[in-house]
Amino acid sequence: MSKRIYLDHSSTTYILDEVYDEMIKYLKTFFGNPSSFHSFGREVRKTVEESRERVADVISAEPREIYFTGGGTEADNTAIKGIAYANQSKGNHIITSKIEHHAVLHTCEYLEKKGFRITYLPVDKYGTIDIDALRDTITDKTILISIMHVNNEVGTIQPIEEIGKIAREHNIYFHTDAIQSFGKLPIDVNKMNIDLLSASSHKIYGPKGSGALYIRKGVRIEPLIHGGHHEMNKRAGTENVPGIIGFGKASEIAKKDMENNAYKGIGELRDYLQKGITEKIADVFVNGHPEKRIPVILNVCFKYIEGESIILKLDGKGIAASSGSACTSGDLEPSHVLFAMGVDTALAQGTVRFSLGKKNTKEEMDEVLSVLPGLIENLREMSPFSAEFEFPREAGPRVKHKH
Amino acid sequence: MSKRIYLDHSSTTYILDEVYDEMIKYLKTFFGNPSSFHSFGREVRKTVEESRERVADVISAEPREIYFTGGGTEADNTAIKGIAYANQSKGNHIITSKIEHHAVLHTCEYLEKKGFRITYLPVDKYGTIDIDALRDTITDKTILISIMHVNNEVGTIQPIEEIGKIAREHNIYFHTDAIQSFGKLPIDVNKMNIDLLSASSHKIYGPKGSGALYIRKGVRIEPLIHGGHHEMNKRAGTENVPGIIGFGKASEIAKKDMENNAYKGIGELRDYLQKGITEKIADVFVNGHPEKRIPVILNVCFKYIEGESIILKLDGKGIAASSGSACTSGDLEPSHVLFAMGVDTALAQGTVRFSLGKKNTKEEMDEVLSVLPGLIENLREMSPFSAEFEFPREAGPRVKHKH
Amino acid sequence: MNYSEKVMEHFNNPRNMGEIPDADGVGLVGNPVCGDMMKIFIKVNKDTEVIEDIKFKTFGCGAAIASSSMVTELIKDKGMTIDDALKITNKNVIEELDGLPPVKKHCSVLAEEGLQSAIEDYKKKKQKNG
Amino acid sequence: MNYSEKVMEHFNNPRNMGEIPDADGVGLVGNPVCGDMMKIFIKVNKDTEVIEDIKFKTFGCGAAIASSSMVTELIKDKGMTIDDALKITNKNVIEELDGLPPVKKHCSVLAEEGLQSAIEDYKKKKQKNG
Ligand SMILES: Cc1ncc(COP(=O)(O)O)c(C=O)c1O
Ligand SMILES: Cc1ncc(COP(=O)(O)O)c(C=O)c1O
Repeated sequence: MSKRIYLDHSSTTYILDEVYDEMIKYLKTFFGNPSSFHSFGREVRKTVEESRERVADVISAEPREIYFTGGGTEADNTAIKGIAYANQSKGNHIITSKIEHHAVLHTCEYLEKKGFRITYLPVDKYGTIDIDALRDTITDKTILISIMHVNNEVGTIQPIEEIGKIAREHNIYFHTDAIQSFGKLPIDVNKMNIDLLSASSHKIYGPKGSGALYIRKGVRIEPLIHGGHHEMNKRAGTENVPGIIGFGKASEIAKKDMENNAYKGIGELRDYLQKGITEKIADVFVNGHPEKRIPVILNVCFKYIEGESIILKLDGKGIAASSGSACTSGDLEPSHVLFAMGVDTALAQGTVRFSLGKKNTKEEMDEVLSVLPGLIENLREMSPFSAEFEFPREAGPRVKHKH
Repeated sequence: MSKRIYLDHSSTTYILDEVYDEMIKYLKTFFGNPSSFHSFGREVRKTVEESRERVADVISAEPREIYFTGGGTEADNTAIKGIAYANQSKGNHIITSKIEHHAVLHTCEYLEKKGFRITYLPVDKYGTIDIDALRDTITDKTILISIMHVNNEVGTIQPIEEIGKIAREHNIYFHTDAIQSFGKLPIDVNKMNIDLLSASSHKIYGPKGSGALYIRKGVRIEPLIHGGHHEMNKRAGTENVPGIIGFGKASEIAKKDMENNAYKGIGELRDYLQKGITEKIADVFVNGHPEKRIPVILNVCFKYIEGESIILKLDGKGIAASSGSACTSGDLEPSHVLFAMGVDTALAQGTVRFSLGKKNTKEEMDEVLSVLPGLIENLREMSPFSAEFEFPREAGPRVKHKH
Repeated sequence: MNYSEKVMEHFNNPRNMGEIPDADGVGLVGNPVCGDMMKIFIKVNKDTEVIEDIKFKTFGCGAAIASSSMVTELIKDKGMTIDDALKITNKNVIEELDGLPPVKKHCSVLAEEGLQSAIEDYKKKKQKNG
Repeated sequence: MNYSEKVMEHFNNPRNMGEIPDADGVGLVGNPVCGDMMKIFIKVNKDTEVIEDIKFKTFGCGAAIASSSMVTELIKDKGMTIDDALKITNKNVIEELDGLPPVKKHCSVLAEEGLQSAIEDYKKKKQKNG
C-alpha cells in the first residue's frame, strides 16, 4: 500500500509533519482548557491566540476578526444564517450561485423554508458566474451575496474582487466560501471587500474538524451555536485546541508556500497530467476555466462510461481520485456544478476529479497516465454506448435540479 | 512545573495514553476522508463506525443512534433547537431547569426570542430539580423536557429516570445533557426513556472538539448545520476523524472503568479532601447533594473571600481548580446554579470547584490540605469581612438573574 | 460505503460481458442520465426454451456492473429456461453478491428488469415470427 | 485572560494591607454581591492635609486586590495631600499596574472610588468636629 498515489487533495489532505509536531504537544502535554484561569489554561490560551494571528495573516485580516469553528461547513452555516437572521429587518433576499458547495446551497435552501428569498446565479460553460446577472438581481431587500472563491469540483476561480466591489457599492454583505482557495491563492479581505470568509483546515494540510470564519469587525451576526463566552460570544463550545493549533501552523506554512510560488510547480504537474490524458484517450472533456482555474484541480469527463466505475478501477491500482457521478454520493443526479455549466448529464456521469497536492511527483503522473488509458478502454468495452450507439438525447425540459 | 496538581477535570481532562496512541494514527497515517470512495477513505470509515459503536455502548444505544458533533455545546444546541423547530406545529413550550449549563440555557433564551415559551424549573438547596413542579408545568403545548443528568458546578445527580418516565407518559421528548456523567455514571437510554442525550469527549480523557448526540431512532430533528450527507444527514461537515477515534477509545475505556468501579476510589479521595477542608478551615460550606452527587466534584464556598483570588493563590502553588465567581467569567453575577440553590450571593462569590480525575493521589490531596488553610487565612486577613463585620444582608428582591 | 469482495470480484472480472450479434432477445433498461444503463442479450433454444447464451453491456457504477455479471452468471451456470429465468429477482442477485450497500439496491433491480426485458423481447419476436 | 506581572506582584505582596484603628477617614465601596468590596483607611495630617498613612482591606479578585494595593502605594510613596490624592484616577492605577484585562477595568474604578470615599469621610468628620 506504500506505493499508493493520492490525487484527492481537494477532498482532504494529509497533515504535514511540522503541523503534526506542533499539534501533538497540545494533545499530550498542554491539555488545559483555554478558558481556564490557571496555568494549565493560560499556557494554552496563548498559543490559541497565536494561531488566530497565523490564520488572519493569510487573508490580511486582524486576529480578532477570526472566529474558530468546527470546520468549513460550520463556518458557511454560521456566516449565511448568521447574517440572514441578524438582518431580517432590513430584507430577506440573498444572492448565491448554482455552483456553490452543499454547505452553502443546503443552508440557502433551508433559509428559503424560513421565508428568505434566494437567487441562484447561473454560470457560463466554464463555471464562471454571470456578473451582469448579479447586478440585475440586486434589490433593496438584498442583504447578502455569498459566492465561492474557487469551485471545489472544477476549480474555476470566481471574480470575487469585482463581486466585492458591487456588494460594497450596494451596501450588501459579501460572504465568500474560500475553502478551496484559502492558503492557495492570494486573498486580501480589505482589497476584495470581503465581509465574511470561510476557511477549513483539512484542505491545507491541517487537521480535520477545524475551520474559521472571518467576520469583518463591526459586522453583526446571530451565532449558530449558543452557550459559553468562547470566541468572543460568536461560537460557543470548548475550543478544539489541537485542531486550532494545527490549523494555525498549516496557515503559516501555506502563506510561505504562496510567497515561494509553490503552486506554480503543482500547476505544471496538473497541466502535464491534463495533456497526457487528453492526448492518450479519446472522447475526453476537461471541465472548468482554461486559465482562471486553481492549479490543483483537473476535472475530466470520460464519455460513454460512468465515474464511480473509473474511481473503483483506479482504486484497484492504488490511485485515489474522486468522482462527480451521482452513484457515489447516493443522489440520483450527478454534479449540480456540471449541470449548471450545461454539461450533458449522461456525459457528466463519467466525471473524475484529480486534485493534486504538495508531494505529488511527475513519476506519479506518469504512473496514472500509463494505467488510465487501459482502464478506460476496459470500461468502454463494457459499455453499451460508443460513437456508433450514442447517448440518447436528453428529452424535454428536466425537473427542478435538486442540489 | 512537573509537580503541578490538576483538580479541574470537570472543565477538561488530559488525554489518556491509549487514546493518544490510537488518535495519532489517524492524524498521520490514515488521513483519508471517510466519505471518500477509495481505499484512503474506506480504511477511515471503518474505524469511525467502530467509534460509533463504542460511544453507543456506554449508554446502551444502537450505533446508528449516535451522531458525532464538534463538541458538547453543539450537541446541546442540535438537540434543543432541532426538536424545537421540528415540532413547532405541535407546540412551543419547553421545560428545562435553572441550573443547566449555558449551552442549554443560552439556547433556550435564544428560542424565547423566536417565539418559544420556556419554563426554567427551580431546584432545592441541594440543586435537585423539583419533580412536582415539572409535572405541574407540563401543558399540551409542551414538546421537550431538557434536564441535565449531573450538574457541572456542584455535581448533583438529577432523577432523570423519573423525568424520563414522566416525559414518556406525556408523549414529550426528553433530552438530557449528560456531558458530566457520560462514561462516569451508568446510563441506559432505554430504561431511562431518554430520547436525546449530549456527550462530550474532552470530559472523559478524550480530545477536545469532539462530541456526540444520541437521537432515539424515529425521532426527527431539524439539523443545525446543513451541507453534505454526513452523519446520516443530521450533521453536515467533514468529520473530525482523529477526534472521533479518540472519543471512541475514551468511551471504551470509560465503560471498562465503570465496570471496574474506578469511580469508587476517586469518590473516596474526594471525600477525604472534603473532610480535610471542612475540618481544617472555618466558615466553609459544601455545595451539592450530600449523597446524590457525582464522586469527582467538590464545590466549596469559603466565606468572606472571593473565588478568583483563591484560584490565583492556588495557581501560585501549582494547584489548578476553578471558581464559580463572577469575576472569572466576565459576568457581573456569580454562578446561576448556586443562586438557584438559594446560596447567598456574597457567599457564592467565594466558591471553588475541585474536580478530581483518574490519576489524582492521596499525596496530592494532602498537598492541597497543607497549602489551602494558610492561603485562605491570608486572603481573609485582607478581607474587610469577618464574623465581626458580616456580609450585608441582600436588600429586597433582586433583578432578574441573567444566566 | 463498502462493496463486498464478491461485488469487487465480479466488477473486476465480469462474466459474460459482451454482445451477441444475432441475439434472440435484447433488453435495454435504465438511462445514462441517471447513471445506469444495461443491455442484455440472450440466445434461446427454440425447442427447450433454455437460455443457451447470455451477455451484457453496462454503463454504470461498480454495483451495476457486478449485478449484470451476476444475473447473467445465474442464468448461464444453471442452464435455465426462460420461465425459470423470469423467477429471478433482484433479491437473488443481492444475495449472491453477498449484499449491496443500501444506496445501490436499485442496480440489482435494473439487472432483474434487464433480464425480463430481454425475455419479453424474445417472446415478442417469437410471436411476430410465428 | 492574563494578569500582568505587576498585578501578580501586588496581588501576592500587597502593600499597605490592613486597618488603621483610629483612622481619620474610612471609605467603603463596592458590594460583595457583585464580587468586590474595598475598605480604605486614611490618616491625615490636620495641618498639611498630607495623607500620612493609608491602608486597605479588600474582598475581591486579583485585580481588585492589586488595584487596592497600587492606589495606596501611589499615595503613600509620594506623601500626597488630599487634594493631590483626589486627582488620582483609575487610569493611573491601570497604567501603574501595566494594564488590566478589559473585564477587570471596574476594579481600578473601585480603587479610585474607595480613595475618594475615604477622603470625603475625612472631610465630613472634619467639618462635624469643627
Ligand atoms: C467549497 C467548499 N465548501 C465547503 C466545504 C466543507 O468544508 P468542511 O469539509 O471543512 O466541512 C468544502 C469541502 O468539503 C468545500 O470544498
Ligand atoms: C453540563 C455541561 N454541558 C455542556 C458543556 C459544554 O460542552 P463542550 O465543552 O464540549 O462544548 C459542558 C462543559 O463545558 C458541561 O459541563
